[in-house]
Amino acid sequence: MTTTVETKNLTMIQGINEALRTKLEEDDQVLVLGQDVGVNGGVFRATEGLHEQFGGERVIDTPLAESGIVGTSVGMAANGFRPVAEMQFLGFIYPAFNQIMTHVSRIRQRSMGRYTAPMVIRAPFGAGVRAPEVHSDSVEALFTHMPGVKVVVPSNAYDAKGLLISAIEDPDPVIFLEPMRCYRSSRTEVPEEKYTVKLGKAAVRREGEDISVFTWGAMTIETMKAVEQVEQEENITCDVIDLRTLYPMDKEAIAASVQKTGRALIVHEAPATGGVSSEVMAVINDTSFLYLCSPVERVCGFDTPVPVYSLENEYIPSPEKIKRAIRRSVAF
Amino acid sequence: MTTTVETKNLTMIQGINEALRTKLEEDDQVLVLGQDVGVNGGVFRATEGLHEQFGGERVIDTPLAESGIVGTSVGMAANGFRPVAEMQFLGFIYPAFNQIMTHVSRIRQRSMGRYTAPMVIRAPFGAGVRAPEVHSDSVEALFTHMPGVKVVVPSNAYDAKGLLISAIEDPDPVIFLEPMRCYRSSRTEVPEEKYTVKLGKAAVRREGEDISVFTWGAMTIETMKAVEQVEQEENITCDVIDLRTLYPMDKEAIAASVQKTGRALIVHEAPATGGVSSEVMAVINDTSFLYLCSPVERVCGFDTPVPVYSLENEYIPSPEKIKRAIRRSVAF
Amino acid sequence: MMLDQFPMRQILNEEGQVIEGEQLPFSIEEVKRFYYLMLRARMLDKKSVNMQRQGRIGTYVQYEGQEAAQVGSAAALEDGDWMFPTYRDHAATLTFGHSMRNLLLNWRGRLEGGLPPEGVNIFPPAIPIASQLPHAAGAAWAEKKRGTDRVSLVYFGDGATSEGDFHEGLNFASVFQVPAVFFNQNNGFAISVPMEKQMHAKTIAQKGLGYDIPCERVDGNDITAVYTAVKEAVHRARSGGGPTLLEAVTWRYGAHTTADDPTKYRDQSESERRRETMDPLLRLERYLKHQDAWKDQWVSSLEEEISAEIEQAVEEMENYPEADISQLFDHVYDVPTWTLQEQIDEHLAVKGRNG
Amino acid sequence: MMLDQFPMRQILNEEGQVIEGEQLPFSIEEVKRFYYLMLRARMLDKKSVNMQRQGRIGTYVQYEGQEAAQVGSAAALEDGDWMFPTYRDHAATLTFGHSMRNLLLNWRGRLEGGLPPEGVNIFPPAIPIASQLPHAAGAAWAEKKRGTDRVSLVYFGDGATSEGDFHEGLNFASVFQVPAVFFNQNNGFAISVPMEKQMHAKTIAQKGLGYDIPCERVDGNDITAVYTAVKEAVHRARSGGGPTLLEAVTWRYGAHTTADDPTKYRDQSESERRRETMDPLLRLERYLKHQDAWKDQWVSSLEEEISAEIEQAVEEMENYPEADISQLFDHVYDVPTWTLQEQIDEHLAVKGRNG
Ligand SMILES: Cc1ncc(C[n+]2csc(CCOP(=O)(O)OP(=O)(O)O)c2C)c(N)n1
Ligand SMILES: Cc1ncc(C[n+]2csc(CCOP(=O)(O)OP(=O)(O)O)c2C)c(N)n1
Ligand SMILES: [Mg+2]
Ligand SMILES: [Mg+2]
Repeated sequence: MTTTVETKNLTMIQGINEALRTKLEEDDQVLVLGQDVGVNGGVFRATEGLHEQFGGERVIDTPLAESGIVGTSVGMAANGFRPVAEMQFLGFIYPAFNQIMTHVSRIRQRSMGRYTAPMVIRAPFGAGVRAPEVHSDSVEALFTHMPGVKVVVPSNAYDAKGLLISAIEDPDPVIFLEPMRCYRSSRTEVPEEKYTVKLGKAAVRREGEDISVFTWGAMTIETMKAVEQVEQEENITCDVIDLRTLYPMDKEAIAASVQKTGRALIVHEAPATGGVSSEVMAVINDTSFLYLCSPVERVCGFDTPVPVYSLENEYIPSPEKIKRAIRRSVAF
Repeated sequence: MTTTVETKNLTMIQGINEALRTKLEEDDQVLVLGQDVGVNGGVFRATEGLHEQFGGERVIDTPLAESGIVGTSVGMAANGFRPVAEMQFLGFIYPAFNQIMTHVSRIRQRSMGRYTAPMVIRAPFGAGVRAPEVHSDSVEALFTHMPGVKVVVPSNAYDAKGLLISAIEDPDPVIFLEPMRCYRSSRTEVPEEKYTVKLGKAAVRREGEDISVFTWGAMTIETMKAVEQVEQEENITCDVIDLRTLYPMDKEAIAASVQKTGRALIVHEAPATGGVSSEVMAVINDTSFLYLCSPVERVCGFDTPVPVYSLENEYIPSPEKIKRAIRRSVAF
Repeated sequence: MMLDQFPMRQILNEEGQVIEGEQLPFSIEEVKRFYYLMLRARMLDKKSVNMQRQGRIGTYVQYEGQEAAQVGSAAALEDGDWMFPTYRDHAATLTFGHSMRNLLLNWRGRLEGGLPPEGVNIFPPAIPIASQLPHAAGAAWAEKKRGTDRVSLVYFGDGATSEGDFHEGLNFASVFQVPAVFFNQNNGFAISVPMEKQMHAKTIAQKGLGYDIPCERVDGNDITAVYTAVKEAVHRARSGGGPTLLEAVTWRYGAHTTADDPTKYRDQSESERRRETMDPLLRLERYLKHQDAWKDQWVSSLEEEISAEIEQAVEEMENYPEADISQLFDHVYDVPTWTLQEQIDEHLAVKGRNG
Repeated sequence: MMLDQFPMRQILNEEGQVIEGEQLPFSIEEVKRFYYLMLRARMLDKKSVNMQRQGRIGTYVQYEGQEAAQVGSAAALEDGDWMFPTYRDHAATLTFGHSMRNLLLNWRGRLEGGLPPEGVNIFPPAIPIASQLPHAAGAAWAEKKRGTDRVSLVYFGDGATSEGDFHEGLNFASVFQVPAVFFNQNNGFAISVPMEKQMHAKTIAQKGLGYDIPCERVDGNDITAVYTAVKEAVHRARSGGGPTLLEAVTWRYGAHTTADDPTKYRDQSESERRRETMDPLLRLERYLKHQDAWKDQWVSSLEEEISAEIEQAVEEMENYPEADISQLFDHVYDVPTWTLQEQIDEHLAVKGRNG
């Protein structure tokens, strides 16, 4: 039996827009709120057309106050709605940190399950689009260390739509991080109809034998480049695993790959120290110690802020650096 | 030649009080500010007597607003002062997160060195004193992943005094985390005069052969208990390393110990996933891969909030759990 | 200037007399009911302080002196409305229908302390100061979106007005004109910090001017004034008139918590003076006496009744099963993540072996 | 109500005439100086927009229309005072002595953009909205502690007033009575969000009432009114009178930034209308014409002079050495930590091999 699925060739930002539209259509309790998400359609156009279609009661321009956005969303979520709040950039989520840390993530437990916060906080993040300071921060690690929330990072349109729908439907709060660099950098065939991509499952982007490379978000781009080059130039083949969900991480996928290749590299653009790479290393340590033929490598951002944009290309892990780490691991 | 040093037998909270007094006496630019730090002497008495001695212009009761405390401190620090700001509990630092993340840690770089923030943010933290929700959070990992700041955690009076003086004198901002459980749990001989303990250096609390146990703050208490027991009961001897500074970590001390014992365990009370333990594992991976005889173990808090106090003894890593992990590692 | 602009609304003065130009809109029975509710709250508070001293509960947060503010405001709500309390507002939550047993369990470090009876909408008390204000705005906004006439009532102290969330909560509430009542208990201190160090403003009511919402200052020790002001604000909210900021001027007689020593920062004889002059219960007693409606026997029978209720709750609290370890793990997520599940398994394994 | 309580202070009306009951406290030469400073700022803005279109600089933040507010306020400061700008306040920082070249470098993503000349106290422009208000309070507090008469002037937009840091900054400033002037440019929009959605208040000035500090609303397109109001506030601050909140009502003609399309959310013909009626430069032109003090030749010579200055700055900017990679690592810490040093070494090794 074959089924035909209507698909469209979409950018990631379009995939996100479709996910929001799908859920707004399907579920009256879903609300979209944030700065400039209404009439303007979002500074990246993620919410384009939604205000026209669903009106200002469901697609809401808010005052410029992240704690207020998240805090009122907690109240609305506890009282029956499913808010999807946008932080204009992840670097502006910090004023809402108290609300996320002490309420979004804890209200379920604090009330013994009486009140819950089935909400999604969306935020564009990461370097590479020549944005001003702070706009390009990659702080996924702040949330993977926060019990009570899940953390999701899509890297393409298909995943973005399916993961965002899953996130909105999830009973737990989800921090949904959208790599800005991927918003329009490529297109994917995306089914027109509703579908979901399960939270907590990684995707194998490429299969190989010599080393496992774990990454997510925009770093899948640099990683795929590097991996193609080492394959051509040096005949080293790599598993490339796009983790997609950073908490809870896909332990099985990590273990299976490392146990096959015996070597691992993690690539992310957040500062190395204390980054999510360390947690991937911990999972490898816990599951695959005896399989490791060389130390786990990581290629990450520096222990510096994301720089002003004249220097951001120096900051972002380059294919050169990734290749060097792969070679070092394989030669160990 | 011998020198006699006058010492006093002090609790950690007294050591902290002495460090503040020493620096307030020595340096006019040092200010102490926060909620209830003035007339009241601090809710834990860390600033007892300082308001009387130095007056309200230097030991300042502020409004109840963490972002305001840290934000005005940035302005004062950039304009020549050395503020020592108290967060009443680490769990109440979250409203100041934006100021710490985007200004305290970055003003030096953003201004190419013109403006700096040589300030200290002190905060009591950790479970074990039957405090209400949120008061007992251990979120050191939020700051070890924040380029531009240093993170220090003393575990006794001697270190507390010496490290706090170093922190106040340090040209970089320091997050100074004080384990509440250690405030009055024991006494140490502390020199009356000024001395410093260097940031970035761990302390070996016990020497052994079979496994290296890394910990900090109040978990040194549980760790020492466990280690004494396994030594007596099972003749397993342990290196116990109190890291004291979590960023930058003492790489040499970590490597030296693991390369001696071949095994490692990290104990901390923050949730396991994304905790600083992962970063210690990363350092071990990077420095000592070939020396490891078994997977690195960690005994940490659960991936849950610190619970209400009726359950906190279940939450805090117990000597039992530490012993089990030690045995598992040694038996591997 | 603002002190003139925001006079303290009173109906009953300290002597228990209706002040000139005002009328008391309550029958004797209603006043007696107020007295009963405040007495109940006060007796629970006293019992709790005693139990803390005896080590039967942990650190406790007193509210004695603030009963008129808390009871009067809570009594103005109706079933289905929402309440967002702080740690100090047990007189309010009790009045609104919280379970006495659960309120006591709160001071034993039990999660049940945050759990109101089914159908009673009370959030767990907010710990990070002022963080509950946006929640109240959000819950009220949800009611408005659904088209109900339910309102949110949120409690916070004078110190709380310094936090950013105070401002953001009020701003959101005013922009979206949600049915929320922001009820401030100005007891003059945030732990040791007196109002003059907390703000340059002379009143808290005036802070409402920046949001163009109705704001009023009331005598927080006059339950009749508090009830009336809150009822008006609630009514306005229900009928689409948006949020209100109320400042109830009051005083805590005791320490900030049982772990605090107020003599470090204030002269406690001021509390004694206030007990004798402006106490909320004393004021109703005086009123009832003026009306010849006070009988000592009535009070002693109330006291007996309440004592019995409290003893029963204490007993239930003390016989309540120990916290089960599952409470540590339950409800963190809808379903535990695998990391958490592994941690649970390890934990249970250790316990199985050793305990 | 608040609109009456906070009338918009004007000295020159839209026609360039001194309004009844006011006196213009400036000589013709001083007015000409204002005109020159605004023209300089406007020409730099126009040049920058053009260069952005040509790809010679990155995304750029326009301020055209807001010159009177920015220049008038900055001109009221004195050497040694402190300025805390946002990303949109280059007319202010330029006027206060920032380097034109460095301001241009800012739009090339260069750290030098945040670096003012030695001795000029300007913070790097704040990116997280409203986060600079506590800094301004802190820097002013430091001056007060040292007993100087220096003040802080801090810029922020209408949208910024919604953030918690707006509130906390003003509260600290008022409690400690620090010499700070909080200067709001109300240009009616926060990106696409109009003032009515940002706040329920009708004015921003009224937000000062909650802190019991002087607050005033001025016509932000009348540089003479802006200068006068700021001068008064600065004087009060210098002489121990504490902080002031000023609202300068203005308008940005263009987009939020060159990456924004204002037609998505507003009718841009409103900008055209305002250009012809209330433009800050046009107003001074009209005034000078009324005074017979306007010569076309004077303006063209100013334009020539400014053009030359701008061309020179552009040339310096374009010839400025590329950002050295060391800028990525320098000044994160006083001395790089070992982790950072290892990362630097690895980075340089990779570059050495491949580039
Ligand atoms: C964000 C935050 N900072 C600090 C604290 C510690 N703290 C608990 S109660 C309190 C004082 C609160 O004063 P107020 O708002 O006047 O309420 P009151 O206790 O007088 O009822 C403080 C500072 C906290 N709970 N939350
Ligand atoms: C904390 C924070 N949230 C969001 C943003 C994104 N952002 C940049 S400018 C802006 C609008 C600011 O409006 P306003 O304060 O009126 O100043 P204007 O741009 O009009 O000068 C927003 C939302 C930011 N920079 N910081
Ligand atoms: Mg109070
Ligand atoms: Mg604006």
